Amino acid sequence: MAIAREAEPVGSLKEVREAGLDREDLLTVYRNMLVTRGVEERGHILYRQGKIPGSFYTGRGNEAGSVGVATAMGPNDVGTPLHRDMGVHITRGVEPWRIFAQYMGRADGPTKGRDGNVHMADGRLGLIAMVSHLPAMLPVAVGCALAFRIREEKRVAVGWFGEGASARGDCHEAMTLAGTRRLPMVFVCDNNQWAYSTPTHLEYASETVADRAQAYGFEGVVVDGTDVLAVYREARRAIEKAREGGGPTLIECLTLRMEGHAVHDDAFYVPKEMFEEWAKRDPIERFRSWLKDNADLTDEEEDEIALEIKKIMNDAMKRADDSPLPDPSTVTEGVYATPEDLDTPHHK
Amino acid sequence: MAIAREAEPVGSLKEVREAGLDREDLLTVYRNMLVTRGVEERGHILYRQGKIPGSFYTGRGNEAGSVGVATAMGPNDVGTPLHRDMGVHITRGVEPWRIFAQYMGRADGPTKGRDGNVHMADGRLGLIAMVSHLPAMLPVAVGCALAFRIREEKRVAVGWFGEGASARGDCHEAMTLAGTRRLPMVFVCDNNQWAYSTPTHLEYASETVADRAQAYGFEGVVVDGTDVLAVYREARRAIEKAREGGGPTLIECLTLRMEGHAVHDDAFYVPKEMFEEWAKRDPIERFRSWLKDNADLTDEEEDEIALEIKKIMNDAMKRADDSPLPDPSTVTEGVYATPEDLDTPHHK
Amino acid sequence: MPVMSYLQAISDGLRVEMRRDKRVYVIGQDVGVYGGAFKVTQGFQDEFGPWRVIDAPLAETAIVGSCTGAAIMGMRPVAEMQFADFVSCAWDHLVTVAAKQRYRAGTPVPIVVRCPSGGGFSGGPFHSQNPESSFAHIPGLKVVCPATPADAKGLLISSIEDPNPVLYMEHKHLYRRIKDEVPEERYTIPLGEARIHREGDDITLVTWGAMVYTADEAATQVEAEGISVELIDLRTVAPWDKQAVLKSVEKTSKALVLHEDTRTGGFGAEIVATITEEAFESLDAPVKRVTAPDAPVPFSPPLEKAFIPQVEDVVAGLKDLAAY
Amino acid sequence: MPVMSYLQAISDGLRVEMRRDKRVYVIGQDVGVYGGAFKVTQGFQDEFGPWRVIDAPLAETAIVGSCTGAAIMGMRPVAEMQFADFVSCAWDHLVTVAAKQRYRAGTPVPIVVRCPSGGGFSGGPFHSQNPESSFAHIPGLKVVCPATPADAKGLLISSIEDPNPVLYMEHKHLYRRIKDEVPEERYTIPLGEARIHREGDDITLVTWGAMVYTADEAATQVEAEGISVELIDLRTVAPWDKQAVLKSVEKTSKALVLHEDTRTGGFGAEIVATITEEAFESLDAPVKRVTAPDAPVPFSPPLEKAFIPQVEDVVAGLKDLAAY
Ligand SMILES: Cc1ncc(C[n+]2csc(CCOP(=O)(O)OP(=O)(O)O)c2C)c(N)n1
Ligand SMILES: Cc1ncc(C[n+]2csc(CCOP(=O)(O)OP(=O)(O)O)c2C)c(N)n1
Ligand SMILES: [Mg+2]
Ligand SMILES: [Mg+2]
Repeated sequence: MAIAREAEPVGSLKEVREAGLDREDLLTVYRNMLVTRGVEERGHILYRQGKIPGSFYTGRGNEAGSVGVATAMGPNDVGTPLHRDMGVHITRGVEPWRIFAQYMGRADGPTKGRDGNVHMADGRLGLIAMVSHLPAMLPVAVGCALAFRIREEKRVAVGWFGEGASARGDCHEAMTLAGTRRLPMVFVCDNNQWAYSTPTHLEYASETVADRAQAYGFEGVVVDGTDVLAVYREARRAIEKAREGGGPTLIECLTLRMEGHAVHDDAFYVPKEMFEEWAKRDPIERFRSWLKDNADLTDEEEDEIALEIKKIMNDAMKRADDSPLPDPSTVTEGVYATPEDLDTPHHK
Repeated sequence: MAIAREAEPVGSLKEVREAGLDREDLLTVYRNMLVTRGVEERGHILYRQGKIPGSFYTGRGNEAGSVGVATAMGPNDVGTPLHRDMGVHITRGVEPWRIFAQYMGRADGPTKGRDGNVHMADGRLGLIAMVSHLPAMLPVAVGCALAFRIREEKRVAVGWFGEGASARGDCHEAMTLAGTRRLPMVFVCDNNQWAYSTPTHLEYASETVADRAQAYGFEGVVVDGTDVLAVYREARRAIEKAREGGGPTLIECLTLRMEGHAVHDDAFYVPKEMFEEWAKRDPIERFRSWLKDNADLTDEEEDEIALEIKKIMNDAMKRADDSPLPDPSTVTEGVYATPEDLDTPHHK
Repeated sequence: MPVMSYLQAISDGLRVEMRRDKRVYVIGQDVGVYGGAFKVTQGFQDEFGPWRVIDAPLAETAIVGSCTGAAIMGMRPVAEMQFADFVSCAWDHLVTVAAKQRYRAGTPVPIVVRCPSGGGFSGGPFHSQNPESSFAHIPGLKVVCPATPADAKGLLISSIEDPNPVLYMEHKHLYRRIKDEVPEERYTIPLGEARIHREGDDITLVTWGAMVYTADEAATQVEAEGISVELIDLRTVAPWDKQAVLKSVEKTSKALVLHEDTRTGGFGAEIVATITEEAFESLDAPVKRVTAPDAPVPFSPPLEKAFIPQVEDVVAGLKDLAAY
Repeated sequence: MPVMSYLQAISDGLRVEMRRDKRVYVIGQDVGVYGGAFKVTQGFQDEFGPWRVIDAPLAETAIVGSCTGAAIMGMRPVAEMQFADFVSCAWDHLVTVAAKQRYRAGTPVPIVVRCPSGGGFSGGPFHSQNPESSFAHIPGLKVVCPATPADAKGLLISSIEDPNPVLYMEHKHLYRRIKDEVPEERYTIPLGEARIHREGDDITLVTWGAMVYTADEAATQVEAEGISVELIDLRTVAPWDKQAVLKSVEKTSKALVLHEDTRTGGFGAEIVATITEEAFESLDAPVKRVTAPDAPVPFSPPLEKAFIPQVEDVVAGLKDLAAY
């Protein structure tokens, strides 16, 4: 018995306008999706060139989910995006060169080489850096929502989690606290159908992840995670509901992880047909055709945007590569915060 | 929207016979409930006499829940009862004098004075001693069920938890593993409507705890936790379903914690009317009248049983009081197990 | 100056800080209507309302983890564990997120986790533990263990003010037993500064928490036999006041470390190791540890007494050292 | 004798034991079809079937906690953590239930938790940690840290046989880098017995895990300068072989303890403290520690190199001691 609501796909430009996006916004969404993929594709190249130490993860297939939700967030809303959510960082305005610097362990990455991959965030953009342990950031996101509730601010916290990570206790405790206190919180499940090599039926036994929302006293919605506009619309609805005191929502964005778990993984365990089927639903391709059909995206515009992004990428890689490696003598610096660290607008 | 099934109350003797209990069984259930309450009432007296160190907890109001479920368990089934589940220990055959010895920290208590209260169990009776941390025993119970599944034994594990403790991650992880693997497991929620001073709406935001079962892919049932026969019937149904490969069930036994959280707590925060209302549904009184109305319990029988139990209690308290305090020189003994410890039927 | 119990001093410190700074709030099980299992927050909900004194579900990771999020949003949360033992349920959050966020991401996490710790009243294996050593090993966390009412108040306020995650271990056995003068106004005591509880010349005795009183009694006993003990109350275990200890050992040449936690890998080992490394030439005897043995905390009184270090154990240790 | 990598030896030990004893099963994330993140259980599900090689949900408490239940029912479970770092998510279960059940309730809990630990390949703060010290402090747990392929196999089999909860720390940096002869048949190596990796007279160097190789290289370097090092590989950290260490220190009069985990409250402190307490009269110099500094493990190669103890750090320490 499915309990969660299934979101409708988005149709016309009119509908989208009603949802709050004008043509310029739509092109920004399109750019953000392209930059998201561009950063990860370039990262892949850098990795193969041996410029990225450690491992390397991407969110291919999740560009609509991550960009769609981030687009719906207000400037003062906050979030805890994960390893498939590069689009959130991009949409919130993280400069690509800093991401490359992060990948390469350089001093100018958001974590100054202390952490790698997407384990980063720019706090000024309302994001909090993820840890590896999944889904350990959900209780943190709920704490942000609690702060907003205590201070009676009209702000919302968004917490991401994978369908696999939904099995761990942190997910349950976070949803329990958010549900009992009706906090201004939106839970976003990046359901990419695999947790490393583990299929969904070994991760959860409900029909959908969103079905679980009722266990916490709020609404669950399943949305096509390759349809950026549907994701946007549902996220916006949930965020505005939370903002107005309506409590949490769980949005499950269904997609497929289009690559291995990380760069070393060829995903032999994913049926080939599954990849083929979902390749047809590539979020960027889908949105591009939608723009052509519904918002008069011209070939010239398309080329222009492609060029623009190519340039951003090339400049960013160059600038990142110019960033120095961190100075080893700083290895013990900053383990403890000092009172000056609290000298931020947040901490007044 | 309530999702869980609401169990019907039990009616006639015929119905009960069909559920597998003959008159002798019914009197045994009655005796076990009386012994359960008797042990806790005497414990209370011993506590006030200063004979029980530390704190003291009882399960008054939960005698039907604990005895009802334990009565439905097969001899080779196992369980992890909690601090309100004295009835499980009694029904499985723990001798009352050993419980008093446990309360008083004596050498003959099941934990030999190493632990107190109901933090005890006799492994030979298929029970595993609880820890304080709630609900940390649920993953352990699920592990028992997993062992049965691996070995293809027709045995069932029963795991208890409070409605308050359902908020913690361990509950979620245990149910997730049991649900995805359809293990022979029955989850029993002692819903006594309070977690210390905390009311249910601050502990969970679903309508019932049983509603949550669907989030884990199995059935939830709410049963009147003061109706021992209804509890028995539902527990038996769930246990036999699990035994036959039907996977887990969550049974929520609704009752009221009829005393404070522990002996020091006067429960000022529980509305008086609530106590009054639930006092009318005292599980032992209810069952006594049922037995009179449906199974011809005579006054003589009743008196005989009362006397019998009084004698058991008095003998048990005396025997326990004769048990020595543990020898302080043994304080470091048994921290680590030796290979001989594994020389049990389980470990062959 | 008013006289307060250790418990009242904690309560007072918290109240003072909540009145001064509206970013401070309390969250924990039964902290609201009930006033907390030990009544530290009794009356707080009436004064500060239900959104600054928050009854939480039975979910320690949600409690502490949400404090981290709120702290990052500018609040100054104080979480209450019902017993210190239950902080094990928030271990992952504390060591994985709270401890490392400043180093990794530059994000300070100013939270306090109040942990009613320690044994001595037959609380058994799960209501008696002293988990400070486990946390003191984790870079990024601070651990505070006050022994006196005045320290309890001043260190609590400092912990709330501190921009880092602080585990504040309040010893339950001191709650109502220990009373002393406590300044009425707000004041702070710096984290990382030890206190000389008693001056002496022959042996340095380092301890913290409830063991300060055990140590003091032992010191009084051996004084009668002409052994002069310098008793250092560390007050905070992470960071700990290495300089104060080394300075004292340079004077006395002998040292005993006492703690209520179990021995192997307990924080006493760190103190002994540091003394050995950095004051080796001053030492006239091996540094000694008196601690609980390597076992869970037993429930039954004779076992618990054999478990928790007693005055006579410390006396024996001091005499051994004096005779060395 | 066949030559095996450290990883193959672990795999082999597990396979041998699973073939011999059908109570042994494996549970963890991706251990089945995928063969485990590091491929330790590659091919196992084909051989032993899906109910003895169990793909678990992403839920470490369920994984380890269920092992405890199954162990009490007579099984011999082996849990795999995908990285040792994630064992923090099962901390409460391990310290609260598994560690204390034998003492409290007489119930042995024979489980093994395999923890791929250690850094050296830019794994960053959450894929590089060495959590052995945290667990070695908890009475009731055992902690095993093999350094060689032969030890990896023998100690794994002993861990499975042991009637207690054992954390088996397998160092990822040794997985494919270290190869050696490993007996084909089943054999055990007792927990708690150190191994003299290298005999020597001047300084005792105590370490375990991947640091054995760092230590050995350092010992070779200083040998050229006439400093003879006795290198002890502890092999198990809880229990640890105090006698072997003390015996060596009595001979050499000097000791250095080396570990990859961070310094304050790391297990090195326990070893230094014990040497000081029990071999004080033998010591000609302060016992020294070389460890990682008190910080999370950084990701970027120059930082990580500055973090993990290097051969030159150990050489410097040994020279200091020799010159003392
Ligand atoms: C607590 C914890 N255990 C194990 C891991 C190792 N791990 C990293 S990603 C992953 C799979 C996560 O699956 P899902 O939540 O679906 O996210 P996805 O990677 O598919 O986006 C696992 C097991 C982890 N990061 N955290
Ligand atoms: C992890 C954990 N946190 C806190 C406690 C302290 N505590 C003991 S009982 C209790 C309330 C439990 O409520 P519930 O689960 O409903 O069980 P009840 O006592 O009502 O039967 C609390 C908070 C605990 N035992 N374990
Ligand atoms: Mg996934
Ligand atoms: Mg309850």
